[in-house]
Amino acid sequence: MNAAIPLSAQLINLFAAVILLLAFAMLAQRRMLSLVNLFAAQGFCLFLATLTAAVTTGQSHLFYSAGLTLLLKVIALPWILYRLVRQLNIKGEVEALINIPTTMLVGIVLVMAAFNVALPISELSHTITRGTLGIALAVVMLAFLMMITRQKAISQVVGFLSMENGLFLAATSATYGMPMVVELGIALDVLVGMIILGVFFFQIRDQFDSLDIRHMEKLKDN
Amino acid sequence: MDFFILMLAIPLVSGALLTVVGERDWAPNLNVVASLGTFLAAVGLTAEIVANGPRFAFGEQFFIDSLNVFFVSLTAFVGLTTSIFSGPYMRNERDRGRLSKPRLRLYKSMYQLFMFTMLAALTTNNLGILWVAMEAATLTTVLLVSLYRTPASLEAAWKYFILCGVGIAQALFGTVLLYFAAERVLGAAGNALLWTHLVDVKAQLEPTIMALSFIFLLVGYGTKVGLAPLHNWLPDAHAEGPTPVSAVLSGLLLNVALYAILRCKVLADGALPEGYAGQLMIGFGLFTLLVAAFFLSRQKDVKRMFAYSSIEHMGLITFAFGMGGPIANFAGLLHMTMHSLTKSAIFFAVGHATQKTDTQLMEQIRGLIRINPLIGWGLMLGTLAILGMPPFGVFASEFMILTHAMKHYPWAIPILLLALGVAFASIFGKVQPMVFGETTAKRLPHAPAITPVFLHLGLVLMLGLYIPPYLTRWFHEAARMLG
Amino acid sequence: MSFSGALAQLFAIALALVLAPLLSGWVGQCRAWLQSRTAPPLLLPYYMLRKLFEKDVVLAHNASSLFRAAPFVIFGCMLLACAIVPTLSTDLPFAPAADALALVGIFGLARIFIALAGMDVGTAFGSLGGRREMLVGFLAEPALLMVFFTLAMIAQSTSLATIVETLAHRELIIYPSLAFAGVAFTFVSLAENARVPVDNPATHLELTMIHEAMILEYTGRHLALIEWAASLKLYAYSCLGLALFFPWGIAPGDNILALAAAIPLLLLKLAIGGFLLAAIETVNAKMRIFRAPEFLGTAFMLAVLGLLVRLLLEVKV
Amino acid sequence: MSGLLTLDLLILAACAWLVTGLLGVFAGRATGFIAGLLFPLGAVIGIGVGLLGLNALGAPTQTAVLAIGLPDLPFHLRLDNLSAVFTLLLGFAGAGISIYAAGYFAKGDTPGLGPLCFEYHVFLGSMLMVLLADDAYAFMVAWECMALSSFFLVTTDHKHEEIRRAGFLYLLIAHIGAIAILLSFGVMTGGEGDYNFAAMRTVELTPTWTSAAFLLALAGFGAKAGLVPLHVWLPEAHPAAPSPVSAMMSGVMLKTAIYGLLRVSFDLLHTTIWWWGVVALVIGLLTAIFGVLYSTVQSDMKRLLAYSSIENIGLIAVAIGLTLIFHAYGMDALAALALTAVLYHCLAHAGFKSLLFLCTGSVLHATHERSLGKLGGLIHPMPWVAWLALAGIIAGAGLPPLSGFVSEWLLLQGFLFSPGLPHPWLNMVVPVAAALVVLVAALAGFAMVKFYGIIFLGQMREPALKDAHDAGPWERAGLVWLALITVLLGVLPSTVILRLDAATQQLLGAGLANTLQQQGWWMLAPISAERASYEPLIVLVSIAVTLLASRWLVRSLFHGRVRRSSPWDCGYHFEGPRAQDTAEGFSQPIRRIFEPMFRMQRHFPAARDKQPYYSVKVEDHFWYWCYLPIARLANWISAMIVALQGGRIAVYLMYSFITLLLLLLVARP
Repeated sequence: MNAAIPLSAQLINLFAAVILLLAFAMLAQRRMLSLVNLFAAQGFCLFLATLTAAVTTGQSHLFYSAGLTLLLKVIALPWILYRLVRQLNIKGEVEALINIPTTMLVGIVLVMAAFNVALPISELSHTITRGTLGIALAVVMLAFLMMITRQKAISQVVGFLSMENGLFLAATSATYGMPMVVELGIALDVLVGMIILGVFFFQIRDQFDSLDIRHMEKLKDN
Repeated sequence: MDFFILMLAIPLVSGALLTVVGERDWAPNLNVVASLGTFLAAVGLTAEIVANGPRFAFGEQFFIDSLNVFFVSLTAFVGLTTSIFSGPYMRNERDRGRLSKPRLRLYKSMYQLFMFTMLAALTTNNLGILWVAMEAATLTTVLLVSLYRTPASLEAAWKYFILCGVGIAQALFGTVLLYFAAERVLGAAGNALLWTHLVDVKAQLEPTIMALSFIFLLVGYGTKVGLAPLHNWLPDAHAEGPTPVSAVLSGLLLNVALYAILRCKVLADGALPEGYAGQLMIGFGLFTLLVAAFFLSRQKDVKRMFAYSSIEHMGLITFAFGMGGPIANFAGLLHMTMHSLTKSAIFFAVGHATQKTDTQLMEQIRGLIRINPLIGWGLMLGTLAILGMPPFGVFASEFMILTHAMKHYPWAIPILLLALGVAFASIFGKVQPMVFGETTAKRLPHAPAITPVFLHLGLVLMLGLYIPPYLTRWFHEAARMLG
Repeated sequence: MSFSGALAQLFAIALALVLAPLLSGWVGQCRAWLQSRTAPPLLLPYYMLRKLFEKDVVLAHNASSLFRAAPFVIFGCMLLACAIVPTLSTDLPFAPAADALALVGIFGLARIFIALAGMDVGTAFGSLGGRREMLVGFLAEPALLMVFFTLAMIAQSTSLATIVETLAHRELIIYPSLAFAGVAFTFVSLAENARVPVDNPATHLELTMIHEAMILEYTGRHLALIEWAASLKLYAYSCLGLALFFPWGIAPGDNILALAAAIPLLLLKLAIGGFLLAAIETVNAKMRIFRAPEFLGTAFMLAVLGLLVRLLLEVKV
Repeated sequence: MSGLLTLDLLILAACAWLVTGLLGVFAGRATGFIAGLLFPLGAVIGIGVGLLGLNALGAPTQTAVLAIGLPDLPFHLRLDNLSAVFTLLLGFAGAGISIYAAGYFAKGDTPGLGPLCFEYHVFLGSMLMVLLADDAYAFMVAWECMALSSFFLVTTDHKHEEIRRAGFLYLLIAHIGAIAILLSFGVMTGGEGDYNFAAMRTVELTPTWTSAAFLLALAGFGAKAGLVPLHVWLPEAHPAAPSPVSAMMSGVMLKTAIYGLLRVSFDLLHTTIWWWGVVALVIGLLTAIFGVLYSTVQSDMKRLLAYSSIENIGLIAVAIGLTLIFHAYGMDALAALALTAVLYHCLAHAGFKSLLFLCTGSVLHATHERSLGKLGGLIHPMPWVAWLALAGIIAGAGLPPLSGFVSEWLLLQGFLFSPGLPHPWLNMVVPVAAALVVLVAALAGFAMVKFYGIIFLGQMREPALKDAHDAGPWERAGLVWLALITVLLGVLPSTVILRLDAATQQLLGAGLANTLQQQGWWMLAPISAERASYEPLIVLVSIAVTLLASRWLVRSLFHGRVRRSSPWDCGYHFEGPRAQDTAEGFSQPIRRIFEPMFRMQRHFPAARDKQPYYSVKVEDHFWYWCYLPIARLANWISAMIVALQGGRIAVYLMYSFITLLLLLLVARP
């Protein structure tokens, strides 16, 4: 590693670390509303990281990207989620399939694995944010883990969105963002997907009287 | 007017239009007309490409060459026949009270949008847009799968959404890594995700990154293809959605996802050591084939069974492309074509059969040949075709795949043999009593659309015995492009 | 085809027709002597044949055309067999018509017809006989063929004439394989000719009969032909055994003198053979039908042993 | 032939068959048209095909390329002497069966005659294409078309569950066999995907690969031919099909598998390894013994014949094995002898087995009964069928002077020379195999006597049999045609073998013609007259002459009086038809002697049973030893694998996750 890391890089690394921390927090969090809050916070950190990168490099599309992140991940999606949680009246505990300490342990192993996988690549990166690629991968993995361990449909969705955050972080950290047209497309997809999911939740609750995915284990072959 | 723009515009516009007027009595006809228009535009585009060679559109964002124009025309064709089939099918569903008018509207508009996303995914030159289109295709089909709003269909749609969403997120990570690798060579300009540019510099791409990227892309798009053990969404979605949707999912969406993998494989092959990507695909292909074959023997639901059959064939095709080389690639492309045509024909026949008997459980479907000989024969011949019986075309490709594998990958032969044998026994053993024997079924108010079934089977039969030279040239060129 | 060949052939056929019943009569006489009974006349079979020919045919209502045709076919087969076996001379015009394998086939053809005829009327005994006859047949045929194989390997030929010629006019070499083959052949002959211990030609005891069960419904000329055919079969087998294992004296070719000398020698050999047959039948008891496989299995084993001995000891590799 | 080659005419004939079939589809329910016109038309084409095959024997090889097929691989066709032999067989046997079918289907009790006519003629056409194909793809397409069309023919009467099951089993094994054949071609493929046979002939392979190709071909073609242990479909499918179809399958289709095996072993693979012959010999022997034993214990007349077909295929495989052994040691004159036996037995079996199956068809039509236990005495109402069937069973039992004996005789002659083999133990063991061949032949006699005696002779076991009627004119014509083939093949072996010589010359470079030409046409002496000879015509004529002469003599010297009365039956009170042997009773000695070979379930009546009954059910060991364990294993594996789809989305996600992790951590380059 370089002896003198520029401030901006330090900042980005810091935000990335916070994102990772938040990912862990989400993994451990039992309450639905707090989960949404944490998700919003993660989005905000992502926004800050992107913004820092944009300011540092002066690339215009990174500003757009940061704006998009702010709009979508910090404002729109959490808002939709809040409304859903309220309207669907999902209270209290989020039950995990595996108990939380175990999940955390697995999470730590995953982070190590992710760093290990990303290490040879990070060394090839010439951007100031290369170290964060490993963190991004770790965030993706942790979100994946969260989706596996959670039982409520809505927390799975939050996991899914958190995974998107990880991906955005990867895009930003490794390459200073994807081409604009792609980023717009991705954002649109995520938004539409979220809306569809919202509709879905209501239908699921109508049919199953619950958003617990344990009710959705009827289709099987054995 | 430009055929390409026309081809993309028709489904987009008609999709929007059908959102408004989709419940009218003539809406199915509009659906067919739009699909016909798309198909004609695709034919025009194909003729243009065959005559003039590859071309770009919208700057360099879209690129049509002999590889994807072949998928485009196939997609448009199956889209057309499926829309023909879905007319009477959906009327029957409405009369049976399974679908309300808004749902019919939703169905038709989503159908057209789905066609649009697939055509966009096939023609785009930008791997990012490819990802976006694939995700959009997932979203539209999620709505189609959950059309009946029954608990089962919601469950299937939910699983489909989550699994494919996660899968496709991994593909996005792969795309990011690919961009990362490309940017080092092509610079940060917007063309670092353009396939045409990437393919020029594929040998210079950093192998470490490309390996990671290909793994993510393979797992990501592979989920969509239905490679085991990522396939779990597929049988549920096929079984619970309306049958026309099953037909296009099996016949088209899987192809498009595989197409995405193929495009990425070309890049990975350039950057990575000899055969690495191929070996991954061979591994996935064989595993998928084997797993799907054994799944087949336990099925009770007819659509579910044919969904597993699709998985099996995707495994075989992946295996073929994994082997690589002109013969195997050719065989893979041919098999994709044959599988699309045959499997959609089967779903058409199955759709009518399930409507007539009012069940999807195979043990309750008996004597189709007495209910309606054409449906019965259609299902029987389609099944035999999909099982690789000559003179149908599926056999032609299986012939090439197997003989090629015997020569170059003899260790894979026992697996192939086992899987094909088990699949044959499972599927045929279940279809035969459905088609033959005695029955207790009733007549339906709307006469089934049998034409698409026999149109597809006729094509498959013809391609088994005679592949026109221009088609051959085209296949060869596409196979050569895949390396 | 030489003149003497044709002559020998005609003579052989005539001799067979005449001698066959005599041989049966002779065996019957010897048996009676050995069993301390008063012997029937030597010519009894001829009287029987004449009596039967003169009697009316009484057909069962259910008898079919096959039933009526079978005796003639069987008679034809047996006569052909007698014409093929080199009794007096090896230069027979009929000899090339069938070699040892085809001879087995001709016996098989007769067997099928008699078994079918037995089943034709549809009585309990008829089908019982047919089934048992086929049982004996499928056990005996492989053994017989193995015997022929051993001999054929010695002579490098399956043609009976060549085999006999080789065996009769060779230097005296002791072939151990021949001993095995000879014993096997004897076993097979006993079974094939419905003799004790496999069958008893003189009984109509329901549970034991084979040959007689099949021909129960035959009367008159049909029965006569069948009886005649049976004695022809015995004659053919006897001559075959004599020709293969005691071939001395059979005329080598177109030699009328030798032919003339062969006749008394043949008579002598037949007389001794018939006596031995009677002796065997006297000292043995009829065995249960399901011991027959063991009996014939032994014959088969002996024949195979003969073959192996031939291959192991006598062939120079 | 000036303008058109024989091959072109044969292609036209195949097309003509196809068109005939299509006409049948469009004719739909017009039974009279289909049965009275289309089937006879098919028969005429069949005779044409047979004549063309005859004409092509000894003629130079002809090739053609069609405009259809795979890209870069249009259908290559080739007519050489080997295909000509089987073309001949197909044409002549097919013609007889078609003539018969014209009468058989005219009665209009067959469901779906239109499709049946189509399938039947496609079946014929595809068999012809199998014989003519000269590249792997064309061969496989024709091969599977044959399997498919015959499958539909087998399931003509698909109302019955067991018929559907039979069809399923048939198609399954046929398909697996086809894959094996395909893989065999895959091994032989030259270079980069050169699938035509001409290229395969020139490919040099290592011994391992050559053997792999041979074994795959043996398995593949064996599955079609019915070699143990892949025979299980045969006794199910043949009885299920309408009789003309059973005849076609047994008489002709099984021979295409023999053709394929010969094509691969002697033509495409230009080297031969001696142990291939041993493998074929041993499998052939097992098949023959198994087939004949099971054939003797059957109670269903068509199953009996089906097992008998297995036996005959076993004998043919034995002969092929012998040919391979001789050929591998360069003893080509003897190899030619054994190969002649193969070809001859194919022809002979085609004739007599078709004849017998058609006879069962007539019996079935007349009585609606397949079970031997309910037949009997049919020679009275059905003299034509009965007498023609007699020719069939004599040939089937391998007895002179009919066709079956000639090939058996040739085969045994071949065995007789096996001690000359330059291999220490082969030359001892192989002759012993000859004894087993004879055992098989003798047991075949048992089976044939049972078949004939129980169906046609004795008293009628059911009163309804009195109303049975004899075969109609079309059926009779077909039966007479096939019986004629059987007799001619039986009495004119030398003439036929001189024709077949071209094929053995082509495959082995040796033949029997030179020796045969030195002798009279009536005489068959493959090596020399001193060594072995057989003159069936003399046998036939002398038996016939004796028969007529003795009849004439007896009648002129004595009298021809006949009285009718009740049977004597050893003085017992005459019992009814139930006193006769049943089908099961007749084969009791076999069951007893060969008890370990059968899987039997018997029920014996107890002393106090109110309604005592005896039953015996004989089943195939192979089901329990080979097939059921495989089925159970597959079931078990699928039960394991199905657990993958447990319904829980979290688990599904975990699969995806683990796959990804594994690939990332383990599978990186």
